[in-house]
Amino acid sequence: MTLADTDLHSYLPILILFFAAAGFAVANIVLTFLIGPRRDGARKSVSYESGMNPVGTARKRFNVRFYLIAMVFLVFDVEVVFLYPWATTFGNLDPQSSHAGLWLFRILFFLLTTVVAYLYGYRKGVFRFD
Amino acid sequence: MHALLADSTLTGGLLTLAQSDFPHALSTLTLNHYLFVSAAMFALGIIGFLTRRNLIIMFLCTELMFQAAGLALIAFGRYHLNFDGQSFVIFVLTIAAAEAAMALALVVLLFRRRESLDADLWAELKG
Amino acid sequence: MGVSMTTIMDAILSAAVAQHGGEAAHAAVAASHGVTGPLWIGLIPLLPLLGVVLVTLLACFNEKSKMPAWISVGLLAVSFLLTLFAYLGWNGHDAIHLKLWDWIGLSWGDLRGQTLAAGFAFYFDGLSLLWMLFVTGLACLIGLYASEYMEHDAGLGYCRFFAAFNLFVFSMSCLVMGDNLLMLFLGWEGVGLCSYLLIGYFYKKKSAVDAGMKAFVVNRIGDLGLLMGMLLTFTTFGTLQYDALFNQIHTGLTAGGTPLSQTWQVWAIPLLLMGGAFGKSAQLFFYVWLPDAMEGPTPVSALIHAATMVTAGVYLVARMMPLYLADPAHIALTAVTWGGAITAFWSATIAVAQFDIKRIMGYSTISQLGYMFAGLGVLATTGGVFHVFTHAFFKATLFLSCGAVMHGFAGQLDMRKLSGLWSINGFRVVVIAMLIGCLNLSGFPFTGGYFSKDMIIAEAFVTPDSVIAGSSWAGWLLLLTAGMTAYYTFRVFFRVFVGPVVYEPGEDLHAHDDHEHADAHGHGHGHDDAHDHAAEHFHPHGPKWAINLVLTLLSVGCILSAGLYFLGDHHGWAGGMVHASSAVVDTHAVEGGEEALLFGQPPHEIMFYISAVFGFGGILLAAWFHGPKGIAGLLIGGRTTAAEVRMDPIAKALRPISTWAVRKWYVDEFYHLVLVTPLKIFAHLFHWFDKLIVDGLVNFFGATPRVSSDAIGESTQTGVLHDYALRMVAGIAVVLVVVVLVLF
Amino acid sequence: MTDKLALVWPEIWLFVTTCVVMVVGLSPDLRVRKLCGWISALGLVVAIGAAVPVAHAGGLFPSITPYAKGMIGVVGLMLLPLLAGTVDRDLDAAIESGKATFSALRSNRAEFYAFFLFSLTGLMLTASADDLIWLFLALELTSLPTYIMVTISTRGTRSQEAGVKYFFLGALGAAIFLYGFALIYGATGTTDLAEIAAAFRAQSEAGGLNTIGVAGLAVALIGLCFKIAAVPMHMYAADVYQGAASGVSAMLAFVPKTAGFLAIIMLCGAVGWTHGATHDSLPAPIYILLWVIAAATMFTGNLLAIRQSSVKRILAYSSVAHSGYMLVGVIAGPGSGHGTFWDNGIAAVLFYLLTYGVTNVGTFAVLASIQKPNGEEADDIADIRGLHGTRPHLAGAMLLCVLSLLGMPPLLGFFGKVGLFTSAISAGEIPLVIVLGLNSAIAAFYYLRIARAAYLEPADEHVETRAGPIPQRVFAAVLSASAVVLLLTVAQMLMERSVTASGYHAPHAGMADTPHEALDLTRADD
Repeated sequence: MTLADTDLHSYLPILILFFAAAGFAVANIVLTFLIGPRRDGARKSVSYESGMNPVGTARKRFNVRFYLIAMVFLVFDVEVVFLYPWATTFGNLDPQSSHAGLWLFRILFFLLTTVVAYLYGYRKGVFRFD
Repeated sequence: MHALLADSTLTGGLLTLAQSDFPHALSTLTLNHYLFVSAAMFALGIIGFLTRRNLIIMFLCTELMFQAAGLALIAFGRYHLNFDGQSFVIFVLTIAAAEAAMALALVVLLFRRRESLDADLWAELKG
Repeated sequence: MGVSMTTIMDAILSAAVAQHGGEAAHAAVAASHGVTGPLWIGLIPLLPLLGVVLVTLLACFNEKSKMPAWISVGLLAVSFLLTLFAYLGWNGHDAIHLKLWDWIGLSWGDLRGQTLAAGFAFYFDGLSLLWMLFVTGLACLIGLYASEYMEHDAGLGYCRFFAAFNLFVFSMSCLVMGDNLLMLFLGWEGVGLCSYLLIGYFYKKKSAVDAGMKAFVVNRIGDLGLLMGMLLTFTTFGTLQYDALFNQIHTGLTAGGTPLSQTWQVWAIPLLLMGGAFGKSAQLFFYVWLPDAMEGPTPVSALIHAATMVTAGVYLVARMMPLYLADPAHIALTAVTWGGAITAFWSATIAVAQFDIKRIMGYSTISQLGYMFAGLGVLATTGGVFHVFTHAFFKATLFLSCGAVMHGFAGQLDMRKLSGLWSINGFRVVVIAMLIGCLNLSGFPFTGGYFSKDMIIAEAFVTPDSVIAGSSWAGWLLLLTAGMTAYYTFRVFFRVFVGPVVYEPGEDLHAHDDHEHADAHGHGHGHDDAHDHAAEHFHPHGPKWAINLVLTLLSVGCILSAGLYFLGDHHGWAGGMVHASSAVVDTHAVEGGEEALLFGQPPHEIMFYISAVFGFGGILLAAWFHGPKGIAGLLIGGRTTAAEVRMDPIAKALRPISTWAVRKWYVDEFYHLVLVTPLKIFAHLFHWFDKLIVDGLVNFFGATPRVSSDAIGESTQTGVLHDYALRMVAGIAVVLVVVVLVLF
Repeated sequence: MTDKLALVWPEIWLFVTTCVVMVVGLSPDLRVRKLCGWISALGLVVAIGAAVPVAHAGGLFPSITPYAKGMIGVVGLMLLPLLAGTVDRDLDAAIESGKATFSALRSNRAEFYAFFLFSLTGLMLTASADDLIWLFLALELTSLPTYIMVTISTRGTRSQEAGVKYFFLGALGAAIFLYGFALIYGATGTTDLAEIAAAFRAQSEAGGLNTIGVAGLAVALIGLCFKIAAVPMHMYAADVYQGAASGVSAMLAFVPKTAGFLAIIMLCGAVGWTHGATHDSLPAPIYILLWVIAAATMFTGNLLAIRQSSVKRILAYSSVAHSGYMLVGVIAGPGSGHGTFWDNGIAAVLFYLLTYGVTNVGTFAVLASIQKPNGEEADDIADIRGLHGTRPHLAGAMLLCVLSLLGMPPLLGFFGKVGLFTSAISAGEIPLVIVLGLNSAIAAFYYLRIARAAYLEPADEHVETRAGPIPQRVFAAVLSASAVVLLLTVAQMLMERSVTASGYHAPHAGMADTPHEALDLTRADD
């Protein structure tokens, strides 16, 4: 397969999509610049207009526990990726067949590993904020 | 099943994704297009990895490479009309998530030590 | 009890045979007869190996207790019991085979002799059973002895000792139980290694390290003979497995079909094997390493350098007896006979003049090993093997008694500085054990040593000179040696163990915690001063229960070993064992029914009296020259101090000879001059050659890699992550380009 | 599908052990926490026991699992004592002296052992892989834990540097072989290795291999070079080995390498040694690729090792070189199939992996057993000068291991190397054999340098080393050195086992005609 063989026409939709996306972005900026009102002032220049005044640097360190929570979240997040295909196919199984039990057992084993992860997180103190 | 494979069209000319009910405008998109995008993503990932010094960006670049492979897998799966490619991608995503968790942990650790995310500050071991 | 045990063992054995029916049938093809043994036989060597692992484990965890000793003794005891079971379950004539796994299988063709195969397999016939019985039994007892003897080294040294000790038993078991020459060689090298390690046990003492090195080097020379013998055996007979080998020899043809008697291998192989055997058993030129080996801890001297390892050479010759008999001219057997007889006499002359009691025992070991070889040489395999067995017991007893003395007197071994142990508290058991050992060694009537030695000497007179050249002369030499043996043995006994109480502590190799010893160290070794000082402060400590128990058991073993002579119908128990092994010799066939007579009598009958006369003579001489005044000296001795004896004036009168004897006939110095000095000169020459030419070449060729190494290393391994990534990607590109370039 | 479960019992046992260790290691009671090592050992023993009876699995190498998993378990057991005390020493000491209280967040023991077991689980899974997805997951499960183990193995910045290099370059490598896998899947339409093999066979019989398939194989093999530290993906090796604690370095030299070689063997098996003029080698592009990589790896590894002063770096580069040696066996392939060890390159590689794994533990364990005054493990060659005088058993262990790595007869490593030589000769790879021989000679430079430092050179006055506080590591060193000698007694058996393990179930084109089992959930039960 060489590039010469490829029909570049077929890339046209991508190109159109690309231009459309870029054009949309550019058009918006240009339009704002053209027709948007411009009123400068002290209140206008704060980060969150009519919001809370940010104090201190935005590069403030977060407690590392946020990170741990994020990790735990990731575990459950990824788990769903596997649960979803399982759930969509499980309904199609003949409930009488031995496959059904096996499939149920497998997902339970899989969930059990998540429980171990949870147990580990608990022992590690991830869920304690103090 | 492997009729498509048996003729060597894969290496040859233009391939149409074997699905008739795609919207018309997209149905001319062939496997080649997907592979091209995937290869481009992979190349961009490598280039980004080589040129950026920020650890997080570098990690994102490896993710880009992973997803490039994922895209190729999906396209191939569509082409071959089986689920292997798709299921592979789910697992790739899992691995990518695990790597992300580790990368973040590593980045936090390294940042604490050096107050910087510059990968090239770590060059004590050499020779 | 014994009967029922035998029945049980038979049941187990037959079950095992049934289980391994296929293998048994297979074995039957290779061997004319034989049974497949039960798997637990494999435990006999593997248990000591387990001991090595466990003791090493303890060493790694810095164990300070006596645990290594108890583990070793326990495992060795189980090993011994298993051997005993194997013996009781043995049918008395067929060899037991047990193949654990294929060990070596090299094949370079489909023809016979192009496959070198050896199993990790065991072969139990009378010979190996007899050997294993005393190897495991003595190892267990001596391990128990060492648990007390080595206690001052508790900790790493203790572990090191017992690890090597167990490894030795494992290697020795492989040597003896192996069913092919490769297994024997494995064990052979293994025991050599352990011997080296244990001689150099006190590695901070230079003489000990040197002694270890000497043993190692001398043994390697012998091993060369063994290795060449094995190679020749393989090329000649196409196999190294005992049964197959003996069957091949039995046909009288080589693997290629040539009649054996017409080949040169028929005498070369036994001679080469003899070289190996003489190296390991310290015969002839090779004996020099054994006396120095006494630098090792005494339990080691007792087990390795007296009872078991040094008899490996005897085992090799006995095992390979069919090979020796295959030579119609009996060249190798004659060499074995004379090598043994001359060594027996030679080392006895040295032993007569030594003052270090452990060294005397060392020389007596060499001398007794000479008897064993002479016995094998003159076709008295039963006598030779029986002597191995009795010698194992009495020599272990003697060494362990010496060890107890050494242990009690801070390393003192000089007979001029020790006297009258009988009267020192706590040494009674030692003295009695020593007496029993001495009686055995000197061939006192109705001891085990007496019977076994007589069988050898008598057979030397029986075997006609036409079969073994000078056989009867060797017999006379051995008789004379028997007298000398009795003399030097009782010289030790009369000087050290009875008489007036005099003692002086030794240099105390093994750091006792008694403070007196430290004081004794502080003083110079000025004789009188040290003596007075030591006499004031030094208190010899008698052995505790472990040593006493072992000495008692061994003494009983010595006494009982005499009884074995009356068991069975083939000249005693040992004869029965030999009869059921490859060592059996059909003397009538070899000697052609011709039996020489001694003083017109059958030698086997008259020898009892003759050797008794020589033995008594030796003892009486020792009593006269060295015995103390009083009852213990049978009223003929005149010694009143430790150092002065009636022998002194005679020794003075014969000064040149006695000095030469004391200096061991200057053999070490001779070797140094003839062998070591030229080697050193050669080494110096080689050193310069090496420095000027080889180094130059090496530098030249070495520079190339080094320069390229620096070039690659400095340019690529910069330590920067991005450089690495870039180079990896670039490397991939280069590799792919190369692939494409090569393809098109 | 259920039968596949039976094949992975060792992995399941290891996984269960891992879960237990993960929880037990977080106990506030030090005595309970210290059980981690013993539980891990128990789990490994059970896993070995479960691995050995599994005689036949499907796939291209149906009998590889008992040997491979047994080997992995045994080397894992040897690595365990070496890894003892790597993490949490300071914390435990502080707790015992009352300076600190136990905090689960600060303790790393549970994770460390769990990651070790996870990695071994992944390695065993690699051995039983019969599918690209499985292979990918197993390889990642092997590698991911090692990234963290490297990073937390010491408290200094060096191990963190090693961790960052290892992780990022590792992610790069993983992405590359994943892309290769995707291409292979694209070219064959299946992820099942046996079916891939059949498809390749059909392609080659129909006129030639699919270009994308060959490209995919090449990319995947290059990516896997990272796992085995082969040129050009070797750049990280020395830095990472030096930065990590010795125990972890020893693990890195065995675990990812074994995983990589198992994967490489499987991929090569998928395309088959049935190409070329005489139908007995790999397809030309793959053959040339591996040839170039093997030769370059041997030279690079050995040459770079010469100039090092750090023993760890020497060992790292030697590990690179060993990968090159083993690639020779892969190129040689399983040979004519007469069933002898001496012309079977795959058996040689499998046996070599065992000898290398066993020996390698010893060298690193010696380093781990020696402590410098600042508490660090020995690293520089000056640290082991005169070792013979101060710690003779460690010096002896080092000598035996180094000589075995060098391939000195009659030690274990010799037989490993002989297998590679003879299989390459019988495959007709004479130039590679010459390269191999040349490199074995170059290797003598640095191996003997280590031996000489330990035995012949006096200890440096200013370098003071003392016994490390962890006797288990000494045990690992002695164990490894004894294994180098004692395994000789069973070498023949191991060689035969490796021949059995390398039993290659050559693909035949007919397999491609069997319908690919789609996920048909509505199918009636049968």
